[in-house]
Amino acid sequence: EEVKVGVAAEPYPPFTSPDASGKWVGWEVEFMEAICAEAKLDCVITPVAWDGIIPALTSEKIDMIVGSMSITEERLKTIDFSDKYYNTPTGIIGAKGDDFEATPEGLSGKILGVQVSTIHADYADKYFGETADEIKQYQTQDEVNQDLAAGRLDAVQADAIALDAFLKSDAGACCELKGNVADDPAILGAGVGVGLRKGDTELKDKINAAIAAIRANGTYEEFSKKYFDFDIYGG
Amino acid sequence: MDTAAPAIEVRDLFKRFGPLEVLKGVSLTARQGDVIAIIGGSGSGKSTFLRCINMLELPSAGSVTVHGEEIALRDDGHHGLRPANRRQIERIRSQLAMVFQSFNLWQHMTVLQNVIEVPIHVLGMKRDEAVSIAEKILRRVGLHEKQDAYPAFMSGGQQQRAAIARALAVQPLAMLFDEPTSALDPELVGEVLSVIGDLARERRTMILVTHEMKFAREVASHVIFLDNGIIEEQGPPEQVFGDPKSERLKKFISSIH
Amino acid sequence: MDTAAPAIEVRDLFKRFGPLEVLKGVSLTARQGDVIAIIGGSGSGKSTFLRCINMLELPSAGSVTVHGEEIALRDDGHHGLRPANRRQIERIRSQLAMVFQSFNLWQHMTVLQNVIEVPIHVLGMKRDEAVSIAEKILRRVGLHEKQDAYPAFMSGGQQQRAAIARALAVQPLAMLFDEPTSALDPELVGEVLSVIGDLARERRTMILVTHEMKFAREVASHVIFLDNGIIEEQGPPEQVFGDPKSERLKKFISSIH
Amino acid sequence: MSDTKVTMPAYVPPPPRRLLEPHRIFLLAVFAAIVFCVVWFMRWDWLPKYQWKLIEGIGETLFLLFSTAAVGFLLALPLGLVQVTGPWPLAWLARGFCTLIRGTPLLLQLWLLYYGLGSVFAQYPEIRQSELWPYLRQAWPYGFTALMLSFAAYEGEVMRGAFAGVPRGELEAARAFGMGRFTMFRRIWLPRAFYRALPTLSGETVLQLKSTPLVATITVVDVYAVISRVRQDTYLTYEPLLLLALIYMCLTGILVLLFRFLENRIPSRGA
Amino acid sequence: MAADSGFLNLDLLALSPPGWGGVLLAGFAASLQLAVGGYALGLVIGVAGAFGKLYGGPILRDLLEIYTTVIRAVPELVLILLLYYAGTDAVNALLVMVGLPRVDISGLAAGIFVIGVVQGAYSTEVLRGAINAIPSGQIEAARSYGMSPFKTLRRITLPAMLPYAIPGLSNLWLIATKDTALLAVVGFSELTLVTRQAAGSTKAYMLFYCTAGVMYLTLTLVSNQVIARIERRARRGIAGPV
Ligand SMILES: Nc1ncnc2c1ncn2[C@@H]1O[C@H](COP(=O)(O)OP(=O)(O)OP(=O)(O)O)[C@@H](O)[C@H]1O
Ligand SMILES: Nc1ncnc2c1ncn2[C@@H]1O[C@H](COP(=O)(O)OP(=O)(O)OP(=O)(O)O)[C@@H](O)[C@H]1O
Ligand SMILES: [Mg+2]
Ligand SMILES: [Mg+2]
Repeated sequence: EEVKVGVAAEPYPPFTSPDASGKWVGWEVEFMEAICAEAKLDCVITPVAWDGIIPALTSEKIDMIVGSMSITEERLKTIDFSDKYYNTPTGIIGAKGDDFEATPEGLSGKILGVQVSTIHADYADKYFGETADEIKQYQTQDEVNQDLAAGRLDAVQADAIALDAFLKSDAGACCELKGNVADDPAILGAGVGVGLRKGDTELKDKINAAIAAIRANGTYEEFSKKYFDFDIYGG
Repeated sequence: MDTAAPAIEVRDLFKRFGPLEVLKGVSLTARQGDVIAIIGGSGSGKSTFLRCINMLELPSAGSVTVHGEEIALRDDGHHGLRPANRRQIERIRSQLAMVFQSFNLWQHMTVLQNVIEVPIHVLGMKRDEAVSIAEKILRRVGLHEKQDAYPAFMSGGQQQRAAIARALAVQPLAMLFDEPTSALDPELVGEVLSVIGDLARERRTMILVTHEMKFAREVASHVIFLDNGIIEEQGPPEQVFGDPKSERLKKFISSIH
Repeated sequence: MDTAAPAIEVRDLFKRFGPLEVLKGVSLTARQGDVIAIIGGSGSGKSTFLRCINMLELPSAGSVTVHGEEIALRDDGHHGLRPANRRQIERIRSQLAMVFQSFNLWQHMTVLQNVIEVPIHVLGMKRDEAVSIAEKILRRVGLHEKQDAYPAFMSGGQQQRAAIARALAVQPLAMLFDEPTSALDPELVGEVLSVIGDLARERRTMILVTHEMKFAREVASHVIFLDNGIIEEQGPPEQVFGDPKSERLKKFISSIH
Repeated sequence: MSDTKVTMPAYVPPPPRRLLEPHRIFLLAVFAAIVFCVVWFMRWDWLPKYQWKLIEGIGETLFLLFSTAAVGFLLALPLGLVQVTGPWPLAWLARGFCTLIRGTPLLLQLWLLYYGLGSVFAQYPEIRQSELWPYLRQAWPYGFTALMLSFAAYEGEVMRGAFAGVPRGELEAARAFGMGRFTMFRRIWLPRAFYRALPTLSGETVLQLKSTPLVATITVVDVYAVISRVRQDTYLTYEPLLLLALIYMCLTGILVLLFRFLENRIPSRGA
Repeated sequence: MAADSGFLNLDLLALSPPGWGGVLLAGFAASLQLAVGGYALGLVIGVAGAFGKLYGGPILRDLLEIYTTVIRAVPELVLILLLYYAGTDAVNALLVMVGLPRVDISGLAAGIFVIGVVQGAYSTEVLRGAINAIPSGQIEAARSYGMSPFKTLRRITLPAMLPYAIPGLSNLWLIATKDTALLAVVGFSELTLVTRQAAGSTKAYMLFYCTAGVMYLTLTLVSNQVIARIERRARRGIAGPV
C-alpha cells in the first residue's frame, strides 16, 4: 500500500532538506523510513509547500505529514496527530554582541523573524507582538536565518535544534543563542507528531505502533546519534 | 441555358435597418445578357440592394428569383425574413459571383489559390481542372505572371482584376459588381473598366453599381437610378443620361461633371 | 508685404533617393498671389518637389528662397545637404503651411485644438486670440459647428477643410497643397475645391499638386507639368491645357478625360 | 460596411439584446444561490478579527501598485523612445534591459534582489553602517524596485509600439508647421502615443496589480500576506482564498473603470 | 556551506552531486513540461472559447465572459492556490459521485491543469480578437460564393486569423514559461523551487538565482527565434505591420 508522506518543500535542516542529487535527507527522513519499514508501508516522499501542507492533507494530496509539526490544540481542530516523536524547546537567537534575553522585555524594539504557519509564528504573535518592533514571517526557515545573517533581523525564534544546526554552520557564525522562551503548551504543543487526516485511525494505529517499536528496539537511538549528541525525544 | 426565365428577377424588395427603411420596394429583371447599371447618390441604398440579391443582407420583404428558382425565405418572427433553406442559398450564391468594391481577396492565399478556392471547395471541381481554367482566366485579365503573388503585394487595379478572375472562375450565371472602381487610382480605373467592358461585349449578365457615368453609358443595356430607396427613374442609358425626366436625376447628373 | 521679392523661389533642385534620381533640376518662382498648379504622372516627383520646398525632404542640391531669405543648407558629407540652422527652418516652415493629401490632422485633438495648436505653441500667440482667429477661419470653411469634434468622426471632406483651416490659422506666406482632393469621395471633392477656389480668388500664394485638371485650369495662374524629374512644360493654364507642345504632355492630357 | 463588424457564418439575424434577458436572470439566480451557499455554509467567523489587517493589506497593495506603476511608467517613456529614435547604443541597452526583465520570472527577480543582495550583506557587514541601511533593511524597497523595473520593461515595449505607431504624417505635419523637436514631442508625439497605448496600459496595470502578491514571499505584508496569515491561523483552505479573489476582482474592476474614464476623454473610432 | 563560498564557486553547478546542476536541469525540464502542457491545454480551451464567444448562444457567451473576466482579474498566484486545491478536490468529488474510485492527481497534471485554465482565458481573448481582426469582407466574400459556415471557418477564418493571433499567442507562451515559477508556492519542484532549495542549502543565493535567470532567459531567447520564424511564414500574405 502506497502512502504519500508530505514534507515541507522548503529546506529545514537538519530535519528535512533536499541534497544536491534531489534526494531528501535529514533526521526526520530517516525517522520516516524507519517507521515505514516497521509498519510495512510503502512510503513516497511528496514535497508540499509548508503553508499549504494541512490543506494538502485534508484534500488527500498526501496521507501524512512528517514535517516537524508540533501537536497543538488549534491544529487538532483540523487534523489528527500520532503520538509525539520528538520534542525540543523553542529558542531565540540574535547577533553576537547584541545582548538581549528571550523575553517580551528583551525583544522590545527588535525585529523578530519566524517561519509562517509555525507554532513559533503563533507564539511570537502572542508574546512579542506588543513589544517587538516588527514580526516578519518567511516562507522558509532558511530565509529567516539568512536575513538574520544579513542584518535585516535582530532575532529569530525557532525550534532550538534547527537553530543549533544553523549556529554551527559557517553562516551562523554571526550569531548566538539568547535563550529559550517560556513554555506555553497551548501554543507550543506537546512535541512533534505525524500529522494525519481525521478519521484515518488505521494509519494512526500503525504509526503509533511503529513509533513505539523503533523506540523500543533501539533504531530510533541509532539514527538519532548521527545527528544529535543529546536525546531529541525529550521529556 | 433556359433563356425563357430571366437570369435574375427581384420583386418588391424592402429592407430596413432598425428604424431606417433603406429599400422601399425595388424590382428589377435581368435577362440573360443584360448589363444593368445602378446609379444613385451616396446612401441611396445601391449596395444594400446588391447585397440583398445574394442574401448577404436579408431583405425585410420581397422575393429574389434566380434563373427561375425563387430563394425560399420565411418569417423570422421579428418582422424580417430568414432563409428557409441554407443549402439552396449556398448553391444560388455560387452562381451569382459578387465582385466587391474593396476586392475582399483572401489575403492568406495567392492569386491563383484565390481563384481556384471556390471551384474546388464549393463546386467540387478537380484541382487540375480548376487550375487550368484559372490560368486561362488569369491570362485573360492580364494577371498571368502575378498568379503566385499575394494580394497585399499587388496594386489596386491588379487586385480588382484578380477579384474579377475569382468571380469568373465559378462560371457564374450573373455577376454583381459593387462600385468596382471607386477604390482605385484614376490611372487604375481604366484597366478594370476595360476588363468589365470586355465582359459586357460578351453579353454576360451583369448588375453593376457604379459612379462612372461615362462608363455606365457605354456598357449598360439598362440604367436604374435609385434614390432614397426607390427607383426614381430607369431606362436605356441614352434616355436616362440624355433625357432625364425627374428633377432629382437631372440634379444628380449635373452634379457629376 | 514686400512684393519685390518673390514669395517662394526654388532654384535647380535635385533630389536623389539612393540610386534613384527623382528631381533633376527643378526651378520655380512664385510671386505674391500666384497660384501654381503642378501636374504630372504618378511617380514624376510632384510630392517630392513640394516636400523639398519646406525641407520635409532635404534636397541633394539646389536652393530654396522664401520671401527673400534663402534657407541655409550645408554639405552633409554624403553627397547631400543638411540644414545649417534648425531654427531658421522651423521659422520658415511656419510661414509655408502645408496641407497634406491624407489630412494628417492630429487625432488626439479636436478640430479647434488642431487649428490653435500651431499659433499658440509655435507662434506664441495668446490662447484667446488664437481661438478667436480659429473660430473665424472655421466659420469660413464651414466647420463652425464641428469645432469640438475629433477628426476621426468627420467625413473626409470635413477633415480636409479642417486641415485647410489649420494651415490658414498660421497666416502663412504661402500654402502648399499636395493632392488635396485625391483621397476624397467624388461628392466631397467639390466642397474642398470650392474652399481652395475661394483662397485663389483672394490671391493667396499657393502651390498645389493636383489631379483635377479642370480645377487647375480654373484657378491656377501658372501650370507646371513635371515629368520624370524635370519640368517638361509650363505656362499659363490656357496654353498648357489648350495647346500642349510636348508629346508627353499631349499624351498625359488625353489620358485624363 | 464598417470594418469592425463581425460577420459570422450563420444567417440568424442577431436578436435585439437587452441587459436582462431571461437567461441572464437565470444566471443571476444561480449566482445568488452560490453566494448564499458560500456565505451560509462556509466559515466566515474570522472576518471581524482580521478586518483591520485586511484593510491595511489592501492599502499596502494599492501603494505598491500605484507607486511602481507611476515610477515605472516614467522610466518606460525613455525606454520606449530610445528604441524608436535613439542612437543605437542606447537603443540596444534599452532593448537588452527589456528582454532581460521580460525573459525571467518576476518571482525570481524578486528573490534575487532580496535574498541575493541579503547574502552580500551577510558577507560585508560594513554595509550596515551606511546611511541607506534603514531602507536596505526593510523589505518593501526590494518589492518596489522589482515591481517597478518589471513594469518599466513591459511598458517600455508598449510605449515603443505606441511611439512607432503614431502615423508619420501627423509628425510630418508638426514639422511642416515649424514645430521644434521638443515641442513636437511634448504636444503631438507623446500625447498621441499615450492615448494610443491607453487600452494596453489598462491591461498592463491590471497585470501589475496581479503581480503584487509576489512580494508577500519577501515578507511585505500586502493583502495576500494577510490572507496567508488567515489561512495559517484558521487552517481554512477555501474561504480566505475566495475572499482574496473577490478583493482582487473589485480592485481590478475599479482600475478598469478608471482607465475607461481616461480613455473616454478622447473618443476614438473603431480599432 | 560557507557564506563566502561566493558568487563564483562554479563547482556548485556541477551536474552530479555535490554539484546542483543536475537538480536544476531536472527542475528546468519539469518547468518546460508544465509550460508546454499548460500552453497546449490553454490553446484548446482558447479555440473553443473564442468560437463559443463569437458564435455561441447567449448563455454560453455569458458563461465564457464570466470565465475570462474572473480569470483575468484574479492574480495567477491566487488562482493557482485555489485551482490546485479546489480543482483536484472537484475532480475527485465528481469521480466519487459517479461511483469511481478517487484518482491520484499528480502534481504535474494539477499544474498543467492550473496553467491551462489560466492560459485558456487569455487565449480565448487573443483568438477572438484575431478573428475579429480579419477584415469582414474576407468572410463576406466566402459567404457570397456559397461556402457553408463550417467550410468558411476551415478554409478562410482560421488561416486568415493566424497572422493576427501569433503575436498574442507568442506572448502567452512566454507568460506560460514564467508562470510555471508560481507553482513554486505550492511546492511543485520546478526550476524556481529547486533553485530556492539549492540556494538555501548552499547559501550561494546570488549564484543560483542568476543561473536560473540565465536558464529562463535562454528559453525566452530561443522561443523568440522560433516565434519569429513561425511568424514570417504565417505573414506571407500580409504587407506591412498588422
Ligand atoms: N448594416 C447596416 N446597419 C445599419 N444601417 C445600414 C447598414 N448598411 C447600410 N446602412 C444604411 O443604409 C443606407 C444605404 O446604404 P448603402 O450602403 O446601400 O448606400 P449606397 O447607395 O451603397 O451608398 P454609397 O454610394 O455611399 O456606397 C445608408 O444610410 C447606410 O447608413
Ligand atoms: N522616401 C523615399 N525613398 C525612396 N524613394 C522615394 C521616396 N519618396 C519617393 N520616392 C520615389 O520617388 C519617386 C517620386 O515620388 P513622388 O511621391 O514625388 O511622386 P508623385 O509625383 O507625387 O506621384 P503620385 O502622383 O503618385 O503621388 C517615386 O518613384 C517614388 O517611389
Ligand atoms: Mg455602396
Ligand atoms: Mg504624390
